[in-house]
Amino acid sequence: MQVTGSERIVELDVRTQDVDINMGPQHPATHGVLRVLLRADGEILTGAQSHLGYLHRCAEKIGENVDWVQYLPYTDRYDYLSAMNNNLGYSLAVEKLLGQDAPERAQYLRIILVELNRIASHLVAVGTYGLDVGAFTPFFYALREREMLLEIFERICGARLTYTFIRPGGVMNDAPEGWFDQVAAFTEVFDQKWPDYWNLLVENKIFIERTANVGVLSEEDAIAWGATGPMLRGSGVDWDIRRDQPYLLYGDLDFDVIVGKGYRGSVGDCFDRNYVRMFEMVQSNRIVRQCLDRIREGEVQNEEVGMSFACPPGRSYVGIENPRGELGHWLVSDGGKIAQRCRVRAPSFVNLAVVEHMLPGCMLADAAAIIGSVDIVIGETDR
Amino acid sequence: MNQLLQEPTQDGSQRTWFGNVYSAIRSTASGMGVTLRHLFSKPVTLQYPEERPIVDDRYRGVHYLEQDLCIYCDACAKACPIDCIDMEAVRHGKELEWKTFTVDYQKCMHCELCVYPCPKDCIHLGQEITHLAEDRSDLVHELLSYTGLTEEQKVRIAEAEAKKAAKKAALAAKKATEVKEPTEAEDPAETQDAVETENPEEEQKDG
Amino acid sequence: MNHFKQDSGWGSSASILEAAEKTLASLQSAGFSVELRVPNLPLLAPDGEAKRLKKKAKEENPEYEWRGDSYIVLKDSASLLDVCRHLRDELGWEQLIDCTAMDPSAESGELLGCYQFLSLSLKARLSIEISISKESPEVQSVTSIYLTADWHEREASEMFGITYSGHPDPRNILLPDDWEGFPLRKDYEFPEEYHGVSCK
Amino acid sequence: MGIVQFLSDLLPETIPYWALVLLGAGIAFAIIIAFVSVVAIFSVWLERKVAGHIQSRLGPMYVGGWHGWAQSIADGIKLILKEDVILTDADRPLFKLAPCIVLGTALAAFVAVPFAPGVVPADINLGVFFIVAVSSLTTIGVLMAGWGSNNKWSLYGAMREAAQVASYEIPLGLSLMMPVMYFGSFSLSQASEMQAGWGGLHWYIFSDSFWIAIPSFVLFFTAALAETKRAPFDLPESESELVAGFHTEYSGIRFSFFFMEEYAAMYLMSAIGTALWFGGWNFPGLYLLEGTALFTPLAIAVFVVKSMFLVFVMMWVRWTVPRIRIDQVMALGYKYLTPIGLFLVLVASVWEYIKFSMMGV
Repeated sequence: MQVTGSERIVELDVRTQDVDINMGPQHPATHGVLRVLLRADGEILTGAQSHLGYLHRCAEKIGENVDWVQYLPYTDRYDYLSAMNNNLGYSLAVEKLLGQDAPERAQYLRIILVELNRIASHLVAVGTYGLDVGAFTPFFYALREREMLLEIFERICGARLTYTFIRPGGVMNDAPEGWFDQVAAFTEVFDQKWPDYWNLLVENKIFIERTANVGVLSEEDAIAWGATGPMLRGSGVDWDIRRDQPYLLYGDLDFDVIVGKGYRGSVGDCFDRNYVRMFEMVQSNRIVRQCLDRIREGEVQNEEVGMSFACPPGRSYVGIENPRGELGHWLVSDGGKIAQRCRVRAPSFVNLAVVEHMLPGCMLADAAAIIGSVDIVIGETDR
Repeated sequence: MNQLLQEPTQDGSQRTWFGNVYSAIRSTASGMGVTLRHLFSKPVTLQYPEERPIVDDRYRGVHYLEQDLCIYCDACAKACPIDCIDMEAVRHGKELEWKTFTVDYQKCMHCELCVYPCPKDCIHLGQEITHLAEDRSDLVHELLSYTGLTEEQKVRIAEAEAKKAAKKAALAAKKATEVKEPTEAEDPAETQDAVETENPEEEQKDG
Repeated sequence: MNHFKQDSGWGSSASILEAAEKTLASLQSAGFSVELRVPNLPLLAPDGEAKRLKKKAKEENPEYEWRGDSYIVLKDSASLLDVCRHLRDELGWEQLIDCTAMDPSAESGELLGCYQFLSLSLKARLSIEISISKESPEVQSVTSIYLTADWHEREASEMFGITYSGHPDPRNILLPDDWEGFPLRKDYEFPEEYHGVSCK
Repeated sequence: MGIVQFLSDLLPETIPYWALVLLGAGIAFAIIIAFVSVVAIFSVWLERKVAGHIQSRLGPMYVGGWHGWAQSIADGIKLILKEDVILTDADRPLFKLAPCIVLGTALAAFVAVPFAPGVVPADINLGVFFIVAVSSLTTIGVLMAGWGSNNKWSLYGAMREAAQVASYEIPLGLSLMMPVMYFGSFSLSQASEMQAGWGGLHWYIFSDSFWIAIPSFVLFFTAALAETKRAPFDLPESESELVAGFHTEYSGIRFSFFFMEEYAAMYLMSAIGTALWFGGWNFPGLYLLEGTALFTPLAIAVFVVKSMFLVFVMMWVRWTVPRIRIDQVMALGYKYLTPIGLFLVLVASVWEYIKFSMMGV
């Protein structure tokens, strides 16, 4: 007997009665309030359907009702694990409309902040992925290092999660005294701690068995489904906006784009996606070191851009490399102080779309592994 | 750089029967080594109610207001994306009789956007990190340390009024002498009362 | 020292314009009625423009001068599917990055549908807009060409009331199934209550 | 028949024998339930402290003062006082019976555990066999719980448990054959007595068969983890997949029964491991005290500490490794552990035969 779930065909030796299981909205493996309706034959899934919207907070509608700068705190809140990146994406889109630019020091500060934020976000991704496959301890080690990062963020902007720090035209504040030393100290500590995650989680035989060859997303599928970020690179596509369409000063910096190579299974499996995140943290650390060497004294805010302004009419789409993929802001201005349309292209939303087509044919336990490997933040899928 | 930071290589032996047994034992042992090392290392957590985290100067906690500096320009309330600041005062010439200045922490996002436009630099986000309330209405914080007029203000108002009266009297006296000339209809001080917002708001728009 | 000026920059109108012009020529030669809109303000604002703009915003001056990305307007929205197929198969725009719509104003009788494309091989971006009338908001679904349009179209459909004909699964995605009205339209009025729960 | 003998000496002879047996059984049961409760309470506290320190935390710190030693007592009191929720759609008889069966079988298996010379509730000469047979009965209770809860996640947990425990009976049984062959007895107390040589260090794991003892112990330990539903084999209650598995719908005292059973089963498996591989109550120098009043308490202490150490290792493993998928559990059981066990049985039997016939040991 065969059950079709999109193009995949599940073949079962013994067919029994299908059972519909409701995974979520309250379920430990759905990273928030995602609801996945699963149809299973025993332990093998034969169908899946995602239901979202439990955390919909009308971000796009709010964007049409508040000032350009007033929208900044709302950008923090769609992907709350990488708020700096969200701030940056929005700020760049507004800057493009304004035709203004950030000073050099602000740009380096922005790179340092978003890369540190990327490390923090990937630490949570890797740690919670450990939770999804049943290893609890790596999560605490990851949060321990993330705590250092949150202290760094707290020192520069006063908040630990929702920063509202990168703003159109620069950043809110200059770094306090000794802050760069703290960042440098973190980069050293992180390189020492990184092997712990590797030894404890990624190299573990059980982890490899649970992730290798599970949830394989082929290169063609990844592109067709619009997957971006680690999900796209995990499928073997060599694409990173930071390198291929550089924004800020990424063009001057030296870093490698990590692509999944199927070291433990086949290209595009859950192991590869996690592997890409693991090594992206190392690369981000490298970028931060380079920026620390290059940053010079100077202004951190473009004088032309204030806290309240009007943008000339026009459209701007800016996609940046968020930890989860391409975060796009499509802003339309009619020349006023408020956006006419504020569209957020959320990476988790797009990456999640393919999951219901990856699940059929997997085992029930793989559902947690696959959803975890996509690394969704529900605040972002639902906005 | 650490050896482990380099990329791994394809390991075909992992797929054989003996390779599986070997790698399972080896990786479990190395993982247990990591956990054993941490078992005897110092914990990093704080015992929260007794030990408090050291909060940085820039921390964005609960607001505090330097009431004497505030000029009731409403700039912070206008900058607030979620309209959680509510203020009310009566102007007596240059003096302010404060009625209320509240921040609704049910809404407040601690984004600090209210701090930047302040022309007098008098509203701040403080170091207090906890919001504890037994009722939703308790989350609407009153930032004022006093309401109504202080004795000093009363004195100053009285002085200003006396001055104004004297000026008026002088003006009237002047008017009386030059009856034919047209007079100003309104008092300059009263005009100021009527205008709610002042110049500083214009300033903040420039950044 | 300017990130907009970098040659390969995503934001440089040069790269976007170049890609758009090439695409336009190819689309035109394939017989589609398309039009290119290019911004007429300089990419980098001259000094003091911020002040001028602020003043202008106060005056509400609707002068037609704008900045940002150039985009292609597809005049015949019925040919959308063919254009997308042409873009993907002939010109190498592999990914549909975003597919959404906008409502310019409550008075206007049309909605704008916007499609953002990304080409991994060309390292370029492209934006295509179509106009959708508010009376009969119906567009072809591009899910058959770009699978990723599935959820994007569901979202645009519930937010703007656009019907995507040929969509495989036209359910609401973010809003409840029984939500009334289309929230991102400018004339949308927020409901007083939903299932007995006050929304104010 | 230690307790009955003791009672017949103590009480007047008019009391019939069956009454003595009943009374003895009652006393033994009371002692076991008290012991298991203490072990479970201590193990829960230990688990939380071990987990905490492994994860750079401290674990419970408040209740009772020193390192929160009274935390699990407080939790236990809370669980007893909590409302007992039974779903309206649940199969009530099964739902109510399941925790009792689960805990009862775990307690019953303690009957054959030798804590010290003579201190064994019932010295069964098929002790190993008895414990393996009785402890696997918990599966029935878990199945009842999963079915009776009328919850799909619970049912999944129960089915996984049934499949897993049934499969791992085989490697567990095979791994126990090696010490049984070495000692030539199924009795745990006899096995412990036979490891008394070398001043108390002639444990099976240090014996001339150590090269069989070590792999057989690893085999036993892995199978024991699976039998007791501990990570990496905690599929029946796998948190991130099945919410809480078969005990999702349980609360209050019934939940605490499942909780106690887990730790009782852990301790039981560790006790078997201690008795067969790690010399039971034997410890270097302990034989010097033989005959004194101190000997029996110390022997019990040695036995408990040794088995608690194995419990600690189980916890250590739990907080290190991820969880295996159900098909991999089956593959591990049938493709890896069972062949290894069969191979070891073959090698061990040849070795024991060689020892017996050539060297006459």
